[in-house]
Amino acid sequence: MKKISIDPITRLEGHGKIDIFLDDEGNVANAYMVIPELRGFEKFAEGRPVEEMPRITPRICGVCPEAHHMASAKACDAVYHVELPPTGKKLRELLYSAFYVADHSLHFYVLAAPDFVLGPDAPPAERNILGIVHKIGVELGSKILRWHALGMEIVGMLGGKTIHPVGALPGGVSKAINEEERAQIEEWGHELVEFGQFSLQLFHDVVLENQGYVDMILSDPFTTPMYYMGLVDENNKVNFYDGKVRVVDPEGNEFVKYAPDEYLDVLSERVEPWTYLKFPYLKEVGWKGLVTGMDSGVYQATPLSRLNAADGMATPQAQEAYEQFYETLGGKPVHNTLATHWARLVELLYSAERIVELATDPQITDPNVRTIPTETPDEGVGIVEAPRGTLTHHYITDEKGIVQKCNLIVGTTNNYAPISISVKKAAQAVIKGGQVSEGLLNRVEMAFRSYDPCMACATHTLPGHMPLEVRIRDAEGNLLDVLQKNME
Amino acid sequence: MATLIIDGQEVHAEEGQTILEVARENGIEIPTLCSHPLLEPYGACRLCTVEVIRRGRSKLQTSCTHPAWDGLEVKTRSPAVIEARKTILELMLSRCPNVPVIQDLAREYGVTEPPFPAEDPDEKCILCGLCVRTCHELVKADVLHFAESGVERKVGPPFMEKTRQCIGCGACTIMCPTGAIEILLEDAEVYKEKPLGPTSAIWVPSMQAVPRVPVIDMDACIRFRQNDRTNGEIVDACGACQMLCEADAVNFEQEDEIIELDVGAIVVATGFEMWDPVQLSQYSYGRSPNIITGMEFERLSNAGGITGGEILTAEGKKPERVAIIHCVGSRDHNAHPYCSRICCMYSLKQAHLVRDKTDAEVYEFYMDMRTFGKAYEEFYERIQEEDVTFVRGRGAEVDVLPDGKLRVKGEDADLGRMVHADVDMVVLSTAIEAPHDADQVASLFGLSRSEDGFFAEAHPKLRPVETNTEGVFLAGTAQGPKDVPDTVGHAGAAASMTLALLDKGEVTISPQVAVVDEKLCSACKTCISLCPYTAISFIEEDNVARVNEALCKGCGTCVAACPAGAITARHFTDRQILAQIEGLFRLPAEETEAEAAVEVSVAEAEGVRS
Amino acid sequence: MTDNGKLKLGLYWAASCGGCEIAIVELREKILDLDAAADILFWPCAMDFKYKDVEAMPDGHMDVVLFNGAIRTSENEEMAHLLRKKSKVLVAFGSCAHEGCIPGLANLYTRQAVFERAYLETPSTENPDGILPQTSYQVPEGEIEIPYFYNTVKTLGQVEDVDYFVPGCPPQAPQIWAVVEAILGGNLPPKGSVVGANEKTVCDECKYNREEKHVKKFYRPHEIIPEDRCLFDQGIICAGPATRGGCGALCTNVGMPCRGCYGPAPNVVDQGAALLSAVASVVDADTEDEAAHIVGEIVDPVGTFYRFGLPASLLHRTKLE
Amino acid sequence: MNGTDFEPRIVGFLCNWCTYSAADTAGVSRLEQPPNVDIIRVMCTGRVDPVFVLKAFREGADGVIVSGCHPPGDCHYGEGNYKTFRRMPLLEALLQQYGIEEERFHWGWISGAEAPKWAQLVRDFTEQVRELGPLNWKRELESKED
Repeated sequence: MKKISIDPITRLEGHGKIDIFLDDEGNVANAYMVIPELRGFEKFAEGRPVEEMPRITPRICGVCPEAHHMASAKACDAVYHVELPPTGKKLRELLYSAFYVADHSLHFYVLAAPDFVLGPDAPPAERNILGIVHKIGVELGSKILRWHALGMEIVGMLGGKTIHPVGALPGGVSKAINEEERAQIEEWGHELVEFGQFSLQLFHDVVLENQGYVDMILSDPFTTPMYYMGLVDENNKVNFYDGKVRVVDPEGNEFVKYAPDEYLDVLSERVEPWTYLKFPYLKEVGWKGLVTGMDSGVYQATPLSRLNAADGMATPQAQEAYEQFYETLGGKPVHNTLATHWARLVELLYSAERIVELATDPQITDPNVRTIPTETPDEGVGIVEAPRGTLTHHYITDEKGIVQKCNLIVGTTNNYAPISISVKKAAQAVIKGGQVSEGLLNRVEMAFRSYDPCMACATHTLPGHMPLEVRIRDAEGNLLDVLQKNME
Repeated sequence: MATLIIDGQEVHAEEGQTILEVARENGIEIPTLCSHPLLEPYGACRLCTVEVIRRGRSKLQTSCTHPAWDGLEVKTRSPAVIEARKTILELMLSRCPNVPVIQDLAREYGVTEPPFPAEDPDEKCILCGLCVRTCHELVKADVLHFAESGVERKVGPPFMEKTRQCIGCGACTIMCPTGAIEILLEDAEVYKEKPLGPTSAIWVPSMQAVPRVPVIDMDACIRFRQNDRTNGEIVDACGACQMLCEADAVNFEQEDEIIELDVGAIVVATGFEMWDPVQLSQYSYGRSPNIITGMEFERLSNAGGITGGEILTAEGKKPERVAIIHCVGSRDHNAHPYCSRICCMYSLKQAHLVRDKTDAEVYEFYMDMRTFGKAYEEFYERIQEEDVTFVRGRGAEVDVLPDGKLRVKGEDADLGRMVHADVDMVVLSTAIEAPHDADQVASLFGLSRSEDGFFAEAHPKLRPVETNTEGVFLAGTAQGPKDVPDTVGHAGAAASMTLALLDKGEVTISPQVAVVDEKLCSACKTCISLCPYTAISFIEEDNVARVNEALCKGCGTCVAACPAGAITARHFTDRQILAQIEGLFRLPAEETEAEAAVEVSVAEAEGVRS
Repeated sequence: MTDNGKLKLGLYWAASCGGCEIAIVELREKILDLDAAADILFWPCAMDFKYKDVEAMPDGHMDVVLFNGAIRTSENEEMAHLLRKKSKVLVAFGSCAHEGCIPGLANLYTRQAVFERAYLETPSTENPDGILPQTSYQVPEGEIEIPYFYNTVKTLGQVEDVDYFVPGCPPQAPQIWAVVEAILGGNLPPKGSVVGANEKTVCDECKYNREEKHVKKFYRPHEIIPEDRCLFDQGIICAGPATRGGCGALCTNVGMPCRGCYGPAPNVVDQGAALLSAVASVVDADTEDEAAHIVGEIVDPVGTFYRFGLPASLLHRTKLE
Repeated sequence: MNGTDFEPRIVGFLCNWCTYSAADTAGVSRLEQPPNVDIIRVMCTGRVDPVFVLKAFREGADGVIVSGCHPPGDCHYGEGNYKTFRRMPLLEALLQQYGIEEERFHWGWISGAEAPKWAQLVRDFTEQVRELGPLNWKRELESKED
């Protein structure tokens, strides 16, 4: 029996390692995606004033702090039973849409694109955002950086800080916007719509035009049917900020649709001794281990699953892209993991369009953006759709609004099981007879990179690292060979 | 200026003077009952009748009403005059046979028996109307009037009934020549004479005081009472004292006033208060007028007191036995634990006074005789020789016996048994204590007070007149019980400290002040409102807070509050204090004997000061 | 410097949320200048370099390592020691490495309490057998190790010798760039200094007008809609006065009180104590009862005054039994 | 370590004008008091920055005393002690959240005239802390932090 550790898994926000065990023939016996940390936000949230949670929980993840900020603020609204002024709600969604543009572009260009633009086998030293810039040229590169920046600018304008914003609190937001700011946002919004289209075009040119990639996307190792989760509005269109959570089964039929405060009826989490991260699953279907399909409660919550779980997009251009997406990949639901990148870009376009919609809403400059809570606080659940999956915050407070209990089911956590499964499939596909190469291992990484897993989020952990090496041992555990991941 | 002749003597008169006035000025006696210098002449009693000769024609006239014209000749004792007065007195005596004044006068004029039988032998009023004029002109109460006419004529309030108009000032009783009016002490607010207190509305609190200035008791004074009663309608009632004062020193407008002074130093000499012996019921103070405090005894034996310095009991008799009890309220854990330091000596002096002014036996109940001052012990010995009986032991209790005598009980430590003495007068040598409002004075001047309640000096041995507040000094009993010599010495010291301070013309401030590091001050303005001395001001142009070192007293409150760590307390910096704490724990834990610990904290503290 | 004269730079995250990494991305177009000026030898978040490469480096090989994240596990600490060895200048980058940050609030509890909450109590957890993660576990195919989870979150400075501290959660881009320029220009302050921040506090950068403070009642942020003046003056607890400036007062800019992520002012030993003292000092009460009542309304003192600095505070954590 | 052989280490922050002089008088008057309290003199309790108290506990104190002049009026600086009674209750709440028993922290007023009261406080507080046993923050941190 041999063990391979891929660690650190790079270009993922947060931290994980993969232990691959080879049998005597050198084929993959099993692969474990190990999350080596935990932070215990759920514990130290206890005793904190609940209105501070929107400022505390973003530190779960600096990549998607806005998601935690919003989920937390919504949970606070529920705790205080307070109704937001319409403009307060719209400003939150505006901030959130801007964040989506920034975050999706970040993931696509900084984390995912190197695998496609530069190729999985490109030298590691170049396989990064800077490499991309070098390849596509500084001018275009800085243009992309600017687009990403615009999203962040809007977040900063509304939330104070671009990373870990502070503007949302129980009952609304702290700051209204004036006409000048509105106009600025609208202008940028149009630019970002253009960016969305550009990115889809880029994906089309670089990936879909490249048969090798298309084959890889459609290949079996990267195809895993399972349950799909996503937040939808009253018309079952994709929504990130508000609505109900919809789950469809591997055949695409609605399995359940639940309101935030019903999440405990639908979800359970599984603890394994070899990792700090828990595995959520659909209670009703049950935990059958790390397997997928109709009978396994394993589901995913990703851009792909959101598209699968919805009936379409709420904005025209995104709707077009949505339809083209399913045309190309042969109808709903799509099970191809790598298609998630494409789905992400469809969402990016939607978010950009949504920015323009909200920026042109006549109510958006209304100064009334906050309701002072008057009800006695007790319990509340807040759900938003984080870029990396459905995000649930659940607080129970005393009558002074001090958190007594806190439960969090965080974006990537939803995808822990699918990621593990994808990783195992990929490993089994690419590692044969103990033959391991850096390129192969990078393909294994690609299997989960498409989920854009954010382990910072997932484990509410603070990541760390172990030596990366592939240790090949015999059945007695004697070291036969040591391979470095990035061998030249 | 008129010139006239009275009884053959040439006299001069001012314009508007009456013959009576001129005669009196020149020592010529003319009897009268109804005239009073404060009131208009009225000529009611007619006793002042004289013979007035003008242009050769002679006439009998009342001298109190007749102007002293130029060229008049007046005879005050001519046969005609004597005859007239005799007749008048016969009639008076017939009306008021039992009034001493009238009896004396009548006798003088040879009238021994009233010619007519008296209708009412108790009649005293001669209807002179002096009271009516007093009530009208002076008191302005207009209570008394003449009623009826002819033989029925009489004086009294309207319908002879009680009236609220009467303020019970008693002026009429004082004026009435025949004592015909008496005041009935019902609900009228009569001015009651205090046992050892003032005897009239204007009085001299201390006859030996220099200057010996009288004061007006506004609650008793007719003028002020009328003013209050009528809400200022009658403002000029009475004023007798003013009219009579030749120095024209009486000023009814005088009032307390607040005077503001800018000073460079303050001497607090607020003195002491006598402790009230009512608080210890065993001494029965207040249950008999003959149980008095040392202070009251002083008043009693004061030449200016109501007894003119005679030592008398409330019954007005010389006491036969007097007891003096020491340490009443002093050296007593039910009152003041401290020694009042003056009682022993004044008790001895009072014993001496009693022996000197009466031949009463004196019993001194004392615990210890504290005769610490110069020549005090000698005085003590002298008193012992004046065969005063000294009982060593606290006077435990005073009982008021049914016959009004007083029984003092106490333990005689020398005999080792309880003793008692029945006496006519008990003098309680009561404690002195800090004034009741000492706390307000303390916070006003930032003084602290010692356990006994008196103000605390900066150092019990080395700085006895200074306080912890710069420029504020203590003098006398404000700092603690003292006798006169000590007080004078203490006050002298305070005065010279003050002069030393003022003379320098500048003050040395302590170096323990707060300073703002303006590089770090971020204008949060947290400190501004914290300074009790408003030493921190915010400098808008530089956008920083700044400490005025002359005003800063170095308490360090702002330092502890400054969230930016921008304020430092010189000589008490955070670094120094944190270093002290670390220093404490650098010691091996077992070495926590007092010495070690103290050494360290002292050493560290020294480090801080140097 | 490398032979091409470029600075040899390493970026690493220990126990952090990743925000500091994104903050680097927030350099935006400047990241290209950074690329031009420095060779990034190690940046797990964005680049495929491995621990092995670091281990292979000669000691002091990297000119500068920007280390973000706190020390939560044995593994974090190992990395701290390794990177100290391999770098000439080790920089504690961001609030976590600087003073422990919000995850440091875990120091209010113990490892045991955290585990029980996360793996046993939480209502969505289905764990009848009471399974807890093991640092070493035998799966059928072999052994899997995960790092040891400490009782206490520590700062980088508490486990390694640190040259410079860059505060902020996260450090703001202009400040990061200022630090980078300082590094490139080689004009760095004395060792142990805080860089990329101001001497003055947040108030100095805050847009609001401040007056003398007399607070009769403290409000929690959601309880009132503040007027357009100093929030602290209005009774909303704001850490601005006790917090190093440099962030640009971004939170108060949108009407939310500062929570202190830039850490204590230069001369302040303990940020929480300084803030507590200031807050209590301006209470407008002249009797003990009134004062006790007013400050009694303040909930969660530790969580409020040490929101970002509990591990770096004098006491580090709550009492351990 | 049990009550008998455990000698508490207590740090007292005393105001110069009231409690420090009371402690001075207590010493001069030879009033009986255990040697467990180490005194640090400050001009006014208003100078007592909460950080001093935290530092004392951090360095190993088993108990801390802050004592000054009686409010109102006694304070040499008028209202220095007002700041103390505004700060200390909040500090008390903080310490309790840290898990430091309230019996380990005493703050109050002893005037210069109350030397016996000081001696009594030292006796009582020392016993009270002895009952609780050692706190010894520094050692606990080093030994149990991991």
